[in-house]
Amino acid sequence: MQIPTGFEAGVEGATLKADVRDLDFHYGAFHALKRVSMPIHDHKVTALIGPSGCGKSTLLRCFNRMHDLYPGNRYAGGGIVLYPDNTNLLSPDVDPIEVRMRISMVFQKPNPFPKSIFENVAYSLRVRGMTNKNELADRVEAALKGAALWNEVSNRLKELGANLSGGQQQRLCIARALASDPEIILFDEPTSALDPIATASIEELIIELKEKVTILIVTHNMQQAARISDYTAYMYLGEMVEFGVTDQIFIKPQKKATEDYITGRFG
Amino acid sequence: MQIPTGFEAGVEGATLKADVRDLDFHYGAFHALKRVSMPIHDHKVTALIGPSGCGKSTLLRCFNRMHDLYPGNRYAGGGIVLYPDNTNLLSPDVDPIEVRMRISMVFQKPNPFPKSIFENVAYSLRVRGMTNKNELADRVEAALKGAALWNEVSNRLKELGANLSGGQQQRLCIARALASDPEIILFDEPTSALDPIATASIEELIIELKEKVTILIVTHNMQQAARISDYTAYMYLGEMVEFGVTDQIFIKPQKKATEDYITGRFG
Amino acid sequence: MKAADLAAIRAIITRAKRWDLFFSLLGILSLMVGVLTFTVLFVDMAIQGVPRLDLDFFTSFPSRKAANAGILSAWVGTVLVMLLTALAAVPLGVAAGVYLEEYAPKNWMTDIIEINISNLAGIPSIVYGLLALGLFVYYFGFGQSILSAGLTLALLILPVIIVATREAIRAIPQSIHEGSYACGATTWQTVSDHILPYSSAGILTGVIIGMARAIGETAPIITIGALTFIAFLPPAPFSGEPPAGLFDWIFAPFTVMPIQMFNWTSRPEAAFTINAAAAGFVLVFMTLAMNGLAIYVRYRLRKNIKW
Amino acid sequence: MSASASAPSFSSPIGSGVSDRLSKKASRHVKERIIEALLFSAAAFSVFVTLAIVYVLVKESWVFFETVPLSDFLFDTQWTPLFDDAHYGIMVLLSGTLTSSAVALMVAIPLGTIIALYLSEFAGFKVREIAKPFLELLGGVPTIVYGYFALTFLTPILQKIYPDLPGFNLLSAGLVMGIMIIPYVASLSEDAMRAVPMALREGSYAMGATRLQTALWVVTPAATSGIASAYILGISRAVGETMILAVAAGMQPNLTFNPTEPGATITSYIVQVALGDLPHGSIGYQTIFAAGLTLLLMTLAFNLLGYWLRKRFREVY
Amino acid sequence: QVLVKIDGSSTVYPITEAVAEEFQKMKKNAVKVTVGISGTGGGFKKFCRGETDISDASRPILKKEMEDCAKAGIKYVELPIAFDALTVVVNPKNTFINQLTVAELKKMWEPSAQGKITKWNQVNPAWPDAPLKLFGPGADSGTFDYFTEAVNGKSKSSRGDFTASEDDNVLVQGVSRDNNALGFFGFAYYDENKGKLKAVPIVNPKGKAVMPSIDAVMAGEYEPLARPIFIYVSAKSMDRPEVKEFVEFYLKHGGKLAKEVKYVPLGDADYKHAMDNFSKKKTGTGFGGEAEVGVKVSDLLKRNPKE
Ligand SMILES: Nc1ncnc2c1ncn2[C@@H]1O[C@H](COP(=O)(O)OP(=O)(O)OP(=O)(O)O)[C@@H](O)[C@H]1O
Ligand SMILES: Nc1ncnc2c1ncn2[C@@H]1O[C@H](COP(=O)(O)OP(=O)(O)OP(=O)(O)O)[C@@H](O)[C@H]1O
Ligand SMILES: [Mg+2]
Ligand SMILES: [Mg+2]
Ligand SMILES: O=P([O-])([O-])[O-]
Repeated sequence: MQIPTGFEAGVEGATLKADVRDLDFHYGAFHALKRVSMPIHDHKVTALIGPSGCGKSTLLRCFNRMHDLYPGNRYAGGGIVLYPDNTNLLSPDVDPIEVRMRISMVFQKPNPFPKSIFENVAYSLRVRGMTNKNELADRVEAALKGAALWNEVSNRLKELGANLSGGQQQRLCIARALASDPEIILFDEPTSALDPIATASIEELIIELKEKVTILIVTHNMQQAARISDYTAYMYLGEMVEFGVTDQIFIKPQKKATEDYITGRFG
Repeated sequence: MQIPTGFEAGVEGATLKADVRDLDFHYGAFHALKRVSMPIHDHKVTALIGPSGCGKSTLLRCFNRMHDLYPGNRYAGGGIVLYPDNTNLLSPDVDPIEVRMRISMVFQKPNPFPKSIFENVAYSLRVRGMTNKNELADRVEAALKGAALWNEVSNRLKELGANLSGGQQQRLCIARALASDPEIILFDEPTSALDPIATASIEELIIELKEKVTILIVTHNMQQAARISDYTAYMYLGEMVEFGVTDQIFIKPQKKATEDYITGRFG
Repeated sequence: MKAADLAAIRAIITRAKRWDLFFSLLGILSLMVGVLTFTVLFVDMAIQGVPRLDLDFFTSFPSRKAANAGILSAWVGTVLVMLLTALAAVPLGVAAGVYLEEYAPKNWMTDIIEINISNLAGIPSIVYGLLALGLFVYYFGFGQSILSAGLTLALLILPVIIVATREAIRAIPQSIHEGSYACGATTWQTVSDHILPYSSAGILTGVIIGMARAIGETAPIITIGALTFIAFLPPAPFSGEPPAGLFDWIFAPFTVMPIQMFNWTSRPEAAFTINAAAAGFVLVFMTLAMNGLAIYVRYRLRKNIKW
Repeated sequence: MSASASAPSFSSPIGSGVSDRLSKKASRHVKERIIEALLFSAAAFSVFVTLAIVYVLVKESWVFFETVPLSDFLFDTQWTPLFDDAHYGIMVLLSGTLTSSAVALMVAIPLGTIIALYLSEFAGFKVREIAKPFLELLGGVPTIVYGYFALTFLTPILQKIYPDLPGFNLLSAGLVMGIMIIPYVASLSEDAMRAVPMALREGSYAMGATRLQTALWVVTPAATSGIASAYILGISRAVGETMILAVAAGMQPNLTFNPTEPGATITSYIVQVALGDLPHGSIGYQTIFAAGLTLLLMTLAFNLLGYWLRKRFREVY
Repeated sequence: QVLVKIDGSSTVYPITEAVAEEFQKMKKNAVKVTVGISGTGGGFKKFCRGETDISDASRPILKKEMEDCAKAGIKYVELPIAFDALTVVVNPKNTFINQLTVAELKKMWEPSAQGKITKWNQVNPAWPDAPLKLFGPGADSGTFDYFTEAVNGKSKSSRGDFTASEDDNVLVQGVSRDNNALGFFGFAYYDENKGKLKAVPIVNPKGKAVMPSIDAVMAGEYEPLARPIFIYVSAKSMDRPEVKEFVEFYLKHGGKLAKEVKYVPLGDADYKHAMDNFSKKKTGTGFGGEAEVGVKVSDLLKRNPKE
């Protein structure tokens, strides 16, 4: 497979935040990512689309070294370069914990900790060793505001996170991810477990967030990708089929395979 | 909510096989189906679409009384009339086992029994008390042929069903459902766990099957609904928003909500 | 579908349902065998023993006169032994469980540990008694002390606690693990901030059930040499002169409930049989109470945790 | 939690080394390692326990086998180590162990399995929630209490039915032991059955199957390995049970497989000696370690079998 | 901590327990006494390791145990403290047994009887053709040793196919439930269960059939099945005032207390003599490590003890 397009083309004014280069990844014997390359533009939303099982989540989870948690997983070649450090995130010399402190993640199903709302958000600060109460309170408030949740929960911060509705829980998880001022936030189908109204509010939020942070999002909903992303990457069977500016991908895909998928001819 | 359209309109030559009337259904305290009505036309494919959680599976599972398996579920009003007997499937006087013998089901994830391929298909015959070996063999063969699986498995009937690929497993489940000559087959997102090629083969199969049997299918893939169904029902939040001939629903929906969903404006 | 077919189907269903009914009855009957045995056993003991249960019975030392004999030293001994058992087994068992679930790499060493733990769970208690006799009583020279008994029973229930810990941890959704790691937590932070707090209900249940088993163990205590006549109480735990005195109690002589019961049943006078029944009643009641507590804890703490 | 093994290698190095912000923090690393080492030693401790058990048993048995040839131990048909004319045929104790275990398992396995099937497939939620803890209580009753129950309650009843039954017999001890084991078998089997995914059950019901058909034809085969390991746990418990047999079975070394006779088992022999008068260092004293070693080997074999079964047949749903 | 540690025979236990109970009462709990049951052999084992102050024994110390004690430098004083009358019992429904000779007992119990003498009429043709069911204490008890020595002429020499139990109540139950049973155990168990059992008079060396009773033993008539039982006091411990005081209390009140728990006290002169030996610290055993039947206690106390 040749190098995908998209490195050159770009939305105006975008610089690179990260860069996936010839990445190979194995789950044990299963070759899940095959020489994948793509750029991640700073302060933009990049969407990963593709049929189920194509490797979207796998690629996303390379960004915060989530695969390190399970035995048998193997980064088998290539890498992800983070800018401006110019370091390969997947290098064994790089501390995965440091990576995760800089690159947050929001999961498919909201997964608040069974702790209070406050503690949920404060957690990512606490693991950074922050203990000052006032500082914590300020940062939690800021994060909740950033996640457009503050108004709804400001007077029930002590309640369990699980008592919130699904959409609120997902925003709580976004607040948790935001609290520590990450450089990139990864979203893995963040709305697939939510109802349309909650979905709409999360989508709006993501668009706002790119002011502050670079966003990478996996979605199986093409309409969603079209609505919120600046760049879109289409993957299939572990390969990167096409990468480009979102409008272009949806209006005039270069590849027949991409077009088939987008027009619903399969999947 | 007024009576939905669609009872009158229809594809030419269709007679009714069943008829959902003002159906109410509760999961414990949760009101999952709200006065749902829709017709099921004989020897046609009817698709249920709608955003996640709208009640598609819930409605489908009323047809074979699957809800009876769990405590707390309640058919709270209305019913489903099966023709030509004119019996209400949900009446407490009707034995759910009898209903299930007449109305088969294929699930989202292929769920072959931990038995041989042969025994998987023979199962629905065995529960009907069939023990004659030759008869069983004949019927199993016929069902496997009907599910377009015979060629692939005819010489490995003794192997475990779980050894087949995902798509084959799903066809095995279809064969199992077919074996007992049901009047209706229910499909709950039968291809969502499959790859595109397997999906295509199952879709083809469903279109063939309607020669023999009436089909009701849940899908979240609108393209799939458009490709294979004769009628489509759009549900939202437990209500039946619109029912009609598939082409009409996709080209010229009556309701704004339906249009929004179909064009991907939400969901 | 033709009417004849429907009739045939109905006939099949009727027949199949008769078997269903038959099996339901069989199931209830089997359940009753267990339930009735327990009831008979409990009631039989209660009828004999309950009249003997007054305050004196709990506050008297053993005596050669059945009417004066009580279980003071026995129940205090049981409580102290259980305390030591818990102190030894809980940290070890929980740590081992956490290691196996959260840290253990997939290699032969882990396999050996896993096989070994499942083996330990199946080793008869009397073999633990022999181990304790050889190791604690003689080799380490702990003698017949609360220490020897407590450690023996701790070893006995260690697998129970490890297994309970692992199961409780496994019940925590993977998404919570991942959520924590994604925040930048280290493994130990994940364990101490999430895994342990959220699995505490399951662990506690396992601990209580393990202790309920240990409380009735007779054979291993007999093998380490049971003391029977103790007409005084060991020093209260951690009450002595620090630092050395704090641990006086673990070297103190003791007796426990099942031994007291065993001793009374082997006395010639019939009056002691009544004491034995009363002690047995208290013992069964203690295990019932602990099991009940486990059920309650499981129920209560689960209610507070929603994923 | 092991990180990925092999390093990603770039054909040409990217950037110039690792940035400060991403490099590993030594202090954190060391602290984590220490904690891991501590937790590991707790897990490894269990191995030490096993080694200690083996050491203690083998050490004393060693002396025993220096005096008594292994062939005598295995093939002699008498067990009279404490008598003047000493014989050391472990078969005698084994026969008691096997007979009482067989009786117990004949009670526990069918009843336990039926109860498990009933609770997991037939009983309503309420019944299950009440019955399961209740059953577990049955397993929590101290076995010495069961022993006296067998001796003073069950044996007299059995003697009414079968007047020739001696006051001590393997039958009544075995029956009560069986009842004690029911909860282990039932509870574990039920767990295995409940772990069978609902999808399989739904598949069966959707075909028009009844509860019994679903239970026997789908759930049981799918849960085989779990049920088998429940049985094996039951066997281990039966073989290792001590007090019931010590109290109710008569402690008469008797090479018999007839449950209506009194008999001694390996376990009851060990407590008997522990309670008795034997001088330390005598051959009689060492017999309990040789007997204990035999017991350990037996249960070890069963446990390994169970482990293997679980691994080998790990749920093929 | 003022503590007297006693362990050993289950036969002697009731007397020691009674003495300990009274002694502690008298001392207002200023001295603590523990009494364990590990059997005579188990007791000596601990005793010879210096772990206990006093060892209860239902038989004299044996050669091997003497060596162990010598190796550890433990010296001891041997003090007989009461008699136990081994009682032979049959089921009350048994009408044909009115007395037994030692020869008849031997025919039943000798090793060669194993598997052969299985019917009553094989022992004495006058008796019915009914199965002979034998019950006795475990082969590792002092009671068994003494009985085999007295009947078969050699300690531990016996047939093996009888129902053995360490728990004498179990034997009581066995004999009382089986019409064809014969068993033997300590007098106390017979005395408490007179209703369920029939004691058999034993023909003594003088040819007189004697029913077991306290009086008969004291009169020296119940031979050869009356046996003395002992305590062994460690010479080192004797220097501790509480041990000394306890033993003196034992010898002073032991007779009365023994009778209370259905054992046979020694004569007053014998207790005096024992007290004398004790205060003179006459260490060693009067038996020299051999089992012996029919020794007069007064003779024994006069012997020059060996170590
Ligand atoms: N832990 C694992 N071990 C082995 N194979 C895995 C593992 N996780 C995922 N896979 C396989 O890797 C491939 C890619 O999986 P991935 O989860 O990245 O797909 P995806 O594109 O996110 O699909 P979906 O839309 O269903 O989430 C799939 O074929 C999947 O079966
Ligand atoms: N067992 C249950 N108990 C309570 N609520 C339930 C249960 N099953 C489903 N629901 C709720 O009922 C509603 C309808 O669920 P249903 O499964 O029918 O949705 P669906 O349209 O099939 O969605 P999907 O596309 O995600 O399968 C949802 O809100 C769901 O949360
Ligand atoms: Mg995914
Ligand atoms: Mg659904
Ligand atoms: O316990 P014994 O008196 O029989 O040694």
